[in-house]
Amino acid sequence: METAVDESIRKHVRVYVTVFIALMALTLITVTLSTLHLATPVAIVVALCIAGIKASLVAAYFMHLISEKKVIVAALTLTVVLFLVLMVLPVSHFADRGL
Amino acid sequence: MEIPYTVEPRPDTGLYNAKLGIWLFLASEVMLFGALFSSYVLLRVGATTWPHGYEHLNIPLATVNTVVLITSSVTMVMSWASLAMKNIRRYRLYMGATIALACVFLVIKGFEYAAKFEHGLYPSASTFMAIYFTLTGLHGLHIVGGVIVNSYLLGPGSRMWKTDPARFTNRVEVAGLYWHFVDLVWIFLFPVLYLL
Amino acid sequence: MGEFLGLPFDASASGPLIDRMIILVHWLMLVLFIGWGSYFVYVLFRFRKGRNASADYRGVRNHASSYIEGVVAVIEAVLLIGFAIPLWSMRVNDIPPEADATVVRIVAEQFAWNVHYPGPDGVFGKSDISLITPENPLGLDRNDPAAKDDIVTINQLNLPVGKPVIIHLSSKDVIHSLNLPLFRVKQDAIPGQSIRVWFTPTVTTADIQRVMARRFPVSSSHVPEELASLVTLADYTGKDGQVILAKGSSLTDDVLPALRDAGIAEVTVAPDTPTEIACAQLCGLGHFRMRGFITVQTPDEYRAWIADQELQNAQNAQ
Amino acid sequence: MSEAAPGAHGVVHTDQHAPQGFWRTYVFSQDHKTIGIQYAITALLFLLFGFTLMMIMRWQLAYPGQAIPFIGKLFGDSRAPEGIMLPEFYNQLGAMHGTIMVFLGVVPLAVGAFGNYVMPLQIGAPDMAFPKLNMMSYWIYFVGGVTMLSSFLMPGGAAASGWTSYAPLSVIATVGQTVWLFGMICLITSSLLGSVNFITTIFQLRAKGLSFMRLPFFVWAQLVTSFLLLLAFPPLEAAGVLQLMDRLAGTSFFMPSGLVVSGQALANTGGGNPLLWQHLFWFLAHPEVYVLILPAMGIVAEIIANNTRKPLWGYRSMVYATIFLGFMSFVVWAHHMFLTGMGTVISSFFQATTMIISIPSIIILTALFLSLWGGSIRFTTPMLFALAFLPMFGIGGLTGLPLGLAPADIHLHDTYYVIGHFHYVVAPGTLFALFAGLYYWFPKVTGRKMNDTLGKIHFWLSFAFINGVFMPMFIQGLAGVSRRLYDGGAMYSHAQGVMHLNVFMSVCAWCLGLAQIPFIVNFFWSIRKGKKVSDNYWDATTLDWAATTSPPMAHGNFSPLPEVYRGPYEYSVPGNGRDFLPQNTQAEVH
Ligand code: HEA
Ligand code: HEA
Ligand code: CUA
Ligand SMILES: [Cu+2]
Repeated sequence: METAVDESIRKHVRVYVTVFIALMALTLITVTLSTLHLATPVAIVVALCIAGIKASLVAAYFMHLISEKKVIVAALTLTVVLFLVLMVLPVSHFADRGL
Repeated sequence: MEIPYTVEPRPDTGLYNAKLGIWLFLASEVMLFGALFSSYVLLRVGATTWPHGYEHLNIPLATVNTVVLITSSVTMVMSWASLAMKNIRRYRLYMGATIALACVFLVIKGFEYAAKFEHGLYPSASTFMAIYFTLTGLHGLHIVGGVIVNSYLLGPGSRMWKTDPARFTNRVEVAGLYWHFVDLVWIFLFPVLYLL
Repeated sequence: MGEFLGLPFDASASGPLIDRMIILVHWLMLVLFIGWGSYFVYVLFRFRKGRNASADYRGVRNHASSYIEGVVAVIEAVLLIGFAIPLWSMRVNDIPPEADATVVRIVAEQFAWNVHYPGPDGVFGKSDISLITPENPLGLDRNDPAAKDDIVTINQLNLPVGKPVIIHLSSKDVIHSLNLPLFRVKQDAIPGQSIRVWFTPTVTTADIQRVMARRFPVSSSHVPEELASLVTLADYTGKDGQVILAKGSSLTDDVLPALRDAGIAEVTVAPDTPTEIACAQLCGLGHFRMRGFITVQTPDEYRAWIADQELQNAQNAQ
Repeated sequence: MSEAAPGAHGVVHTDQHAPQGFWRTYVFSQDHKTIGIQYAITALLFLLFGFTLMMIMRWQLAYPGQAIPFIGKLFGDSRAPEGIMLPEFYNQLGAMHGTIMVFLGVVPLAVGAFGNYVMPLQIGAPDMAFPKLNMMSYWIYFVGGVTMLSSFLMPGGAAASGWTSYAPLSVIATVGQTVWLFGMICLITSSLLGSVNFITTIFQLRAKGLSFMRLPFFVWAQLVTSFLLLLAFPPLEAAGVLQLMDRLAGTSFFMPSGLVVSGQALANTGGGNPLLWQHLFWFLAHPEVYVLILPAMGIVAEIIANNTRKPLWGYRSMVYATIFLGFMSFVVWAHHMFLTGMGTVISSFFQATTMIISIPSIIILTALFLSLWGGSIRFTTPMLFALAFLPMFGIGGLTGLPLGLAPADIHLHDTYYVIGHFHYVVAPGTLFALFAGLYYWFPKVTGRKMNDTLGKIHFWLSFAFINGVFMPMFIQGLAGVSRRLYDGGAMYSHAQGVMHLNVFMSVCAWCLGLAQIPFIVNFFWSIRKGKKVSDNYWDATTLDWAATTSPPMAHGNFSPLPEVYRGPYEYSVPGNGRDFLPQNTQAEVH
C-alpha cells in the first residue's frame, strides 16, 4: 500500500519534469517569435495560444486539474464561462455605439 | 465538536474542505485578473496608439523572471510530492528553493521598476505604463502573499508535520495550488505586457 | 392610461411612441398585479387557519400557472421584439441627414449647457481646450474662418418647430445627462465621446404654454402654492391703463385686490419655461441647478433669432 | 443577547471545550452563531444609521433650503451653515445612504447574520467549514464599516458621487472618495472570504442524508448568493484598484484626454474611458441586487411553508429558477447603461436578457403564491411580514420591466421611478423579509419569543408608511423628476405638478422611523423578558429547529450530528399524527 502511493507519486514527479521542460521550451518559442515582430493580430493570436497551452499545462499537471473531482471542475467551468463574459465585455462596449 | 473533513475527503464530493475552499478562492481570483485583462483590452482597443511592450519594457529580464517563476512552481509541487513520500527533509529543501526563487523574482521586478522610475516612467506616464504597473504590482503583491504563506509552512507551520502529517500535507498542497495560480497569471501577463 | 400615469406633455414626434411603449408595459403590469393581487387576497381569506383548520399536503394540482408564465413570457417577447427593439433602432439609428436638420453641438460642463450653432455656413468652427476662458467656455477658435459665424449660447437652445434636430452631445468634465422630459429625450453626455441624439419638436413653446395655461379666479383671497411658479401670458391693466400685473410675472396675494378693483374676473397663468433642459446624471454639487431652456419657435421666429445672434456676434467682433 | 453562555439551558456537552475567556467567547469568537449575532447587531445599527441619513435628507426634499430643526446646527458650517443643508452635504448623505444600506446593512444582515446563524444549523453542521476565516470576515467587514463612517470626518466630507461612484466625478472628488474605496475593498474582501466559507460549508458539511434536493430553500438561496458574491465582486475590486490608481497615482484609467474642470485643463495623461468604470461596477452591482433579494426569498419561503403548514409548491422549479437567475444576473449589467450611447444590437441583447431574467423571478413568486393555496394560514408576526413581501416585491419587480425596455427607459432612467422600483424590492421587499426572519428565528437565538402585539403594531405601521414613502415616487418619476436632486426638483417646471408629494413622502419616512420604536423596544425587551418558549416553537421541520434552543456559544450545534430522512417541508403529511415531520425523524408514515 505504502509503496503503491510512493510509486504513483514518483510517476507524478516524472510528469512534473516533463511539463517543466515543455514550459521552458514554450517560453523560449514565444520570446523568439516576438522578436520577429509579426503583424499585431497574428502576434496576439500566437502569443495567447502559447500562453493558453502553458497555462493549461500548469493547471492540468501542477494543479492536478486533470484528475480533479467533479465539484471543482464544475465550479471552474462556471468561472471560465463568466471569465469569457468578462472578455466579451469590451466587445459589448465597442460593438455598435452609435457615435 | 470537530469540523469534519479537514483531513480526509468527504465521500460524495471526494474533497477535503480546504481544497474546495482554495479552488473557490482561485475562481474569484480568475475574475479579479479577468476584469483587469478585460480593462486592458477595452483601453487598448479604444486607444489611438499603443506602444509595443518591447519598446518600453525589458524582455530579457522578464524572460528570466518567467523562467524563475516556472521553476518555483516545479519546486513547489516537488515539495508537496516530497511530503507525500514522507520525506520532510527534501520538502524543506524544495520549499526553501520555492521561497528563494520567489524572492529572486521580486528582486528582478524591483530592478525593473527602478529602471522605469529612473527614466521618469511612472504609472501616470501613459495608459500603457498605468496598466503595466497595476497588473504587475497586483501580481507582485500576490507573490509577496505566497512568500509569507510558504515561509510559514517552512518555519513554524511545519511543526504540524509531527502532530498531523496528513493535514500538513494538505496545507502544502493548498498553498501549492495558490502558488501555481500566481505562476499561471504571470504566464499571461508576460506575453500580454511584454511581447505584444 | 397615459393620463393616469401622468406622463408629461408630448412635444416631439417620437414622444408618443415612447409613451405607447410605457403604456403597453404598464397594462401588462396592471393585469398581472390585479390578477395575482385578487388571487392573493382571496387565498388569504379562504385558507386562513380559522376557516381551514388543516392544510392540504399537495395544494394546487393543476398546471395553470405554467401557462400563465408562458403567456407572460410571450407578451414580454412581443413587447421586446415588436415594439422596443424597432423603437430603439429608430431612436438611435434613423438619424435624418444633417442637411435636413437643425444641427447643434451641446457641451455639458459643471454646471451648464454650452450650446454651439454652426451658423449659416453649417460648419462648426474648431475649438481647443487651451483657448477656454470664462468668456469662451467652448474654447472656440475665432480665428478659424468656419468659426466666424458660429453662435454660442449658454443654457439656451432655440429650435425651429417641425424640423428634426441633431445634437452632437459631449462633456468637458464629468458625465452629465441631457434630459428633455417633454421631448422624451435623454442621453448621457460623456467626456471624451461625442454622441448624436435627435428628435423633432412638434409644438412651439408658446403653444405649449397656452395648452398648459391655468385660469385663476381673482375672487379668491389666496393664490394656491401650485400656481406660485406660474406666470401671466399677457399684461393685465387697470381702468386707468396702468399695468397691474405685467406679462411674465407671477401672481401674488397682494395684487389680487387691485385686479378685482379693475374688474378683472380671471387671470391666466402658465409655466414660464415649460420646455427645459434638465441634467439627469449626478455631476456634483450643482447637479440640481444645471438647468437650461429650450425655446421652440416658428421658423420665422427662429430665423429672426439667428439673425439677432449674428448681429451680436458682429458687434462683439468689433 | 449573549445570555446564553456555554452550558446554559441545561445542554449537555459531550465535547466540552476548555472555558474560553471573554474575548474569545464574545469578541473574537470563531463560532458561527456568535459571529452571526455580531453581524446582526452591527448590520442593524448600520441600517438604522443609513435610514437616519435618509430621514435628514428627506427634510431637505420636503422643505428645500429651510433649516433642519433641532439637529441642523450640529452639522457645522461645512455641511449645514445655519442648519441649512448644503448641496455637497446632500450628495454625501445620498451616496452614503446607498452604500451603507446595500453593503453595510442589508447584505451583512441577510448573508452575514442569517446565513451564518441559520445555514449551518439547517444543514446539520457543527460549524462553518473555516471558523477562523469566518471570524476574519466579520472583522474585516467591521473595519470596512468603520472606514466608511470615518469618511464623514475627512476634509471635504464623505464620498459624494452616489453609491455608483461614476468616474470621472469620483476621480476628481475630495479625499472622502479614497476612504470610500478603501472601505469597499475591505467589504469586498470580507464578502469573498465569507462566500468561500459558505459554499465550502454547504458542499462539505451537510448532514448525512441531506441531499441537495432536500436542502431547505433558504440554504439554496444562500448557496447561489455566495456564488454571486464570489464571482461578481472581484471585478468591482479590480475597478476599485483602478480608481485608487487614478486618484492616488495619477493614472487615467477612467479619464479621457482633454478634460477641463472649472476652466482648468486637468493635468492627466488621458486615454482612459469613463464607461469602463460603469461596466465593471454594474458587472458586480447587478448580481449584487440579486444578492439582496435571494436570501430574502429564502427567508420568506421558510416562513410561508411553516405558517401554511404545507410543503412549498414547486420546490424543484424554485431551485432551478434560482440557479438560472443567478447565472443570468451576470449578463444583464448593461441595462443600467442604455443611455450611454448604446446601439441597437447590444441594447437588444441586454433588453432580451433583462426580459429573460424576469421569468425566473416570476416562477419563484408564482410558486410562493401557489404555496398558499390549500394551506392553513396562521397570521403570526413573521408571516405578516413574509406575506407582505410578496406583493411588495411584485410591485418592485413589475416596475423593473419598463426600465428593462430601453425606449421606455429613455424617459424613466435616473428618475424617481427607478428609486421607486428598487426601493420596493429592497425596502418593503428585502427589509420586510429580514424583519420576518428576525421575528421567526428570535426564539432560536434567545430561547424567548418577541411580543406579538408590538410585532403587529410594527408591521401595520411600517406597511402603511413605507408605501407612503415609495408609491408617490412612481408618480414623480413618470412626470420626469430626476433623482439625486438637492431640492427634489423644485427648480424645474416639469416637476411642479408633483412637488407637493415631497412633504407627504417625507412625513411618511419620519413616521416610518417612529414605527420602528415598537420593534426596537420589543427586540431589547424580549431578549431579557420575552416569554420563554420550547426548542421548536413554530413546530417546524428543518434541522435548525432540531438543534437545542440557543445552541451553546461554543463549537457544536448538535450532539450527536443529526441524520436526515426526508425533504425539508413535510408538513401535514397525510396519515401522520402531528402536522409536521421534522427532517431528522425516522418514523415511517403509513
Ligand atoms: C433587490 C434588488 C433588485 C431586484 C430584485 C431588481 C429586479 C429587477 N430590476 Fe432592478 N434595480 C435595482 C435593484 C433590483 N432590481 C437597483 C438598486 C437599481 C438602481 C441602481 C441605481 O441606479 O442606483 C435597479 C435598476 C434597474 C434598472 C436600471 C434603471 C435605470 O437606471 O434606468 C433596470 C433596467 O432594466 C432594472 C430592471 C430590473 C428587472 C427587469 C428586474 C427583475 O428581476 C424583476 C422580476 C420580477 C417580476 C417581474 C415580478 C414578478 C411578480 C409577479 C408576476 C407577481 C405580481 C403579484 C402581485 C403584485 C400581487 N432595475
Ligand atoms: C438596501 C438598500 C436600501 C434600503 C433598505 C433603503 C431604504 C430606504 N431608502 Fe434608499 N437608497 C438606496 C438603497 C436603499 N434604501 C440606494 C442604493 C439609493 C441610491 C443612492 C444614490 O443615489 O447613489 C437610495 C436612495 C434613496 C433616495 C433618493 C435620494 C436621491 O435620489 O436624492 C430616497 C429618497 O427618499 C431613499 C429613501 C429611503 C427610505 C425612506 C428607506 C427606508 O425604507 C428605510 C427603512 C429603514 C428602516 C426601517 C431601518 C430599520 C432598522 C432598524 C429598525 C434598526 C433596529 C436596530 C436595532 C434593533 C439595534 N433612498
Ligand atoms: Cu450635470 Cu447633473
Ligand atoms: Cu440591474
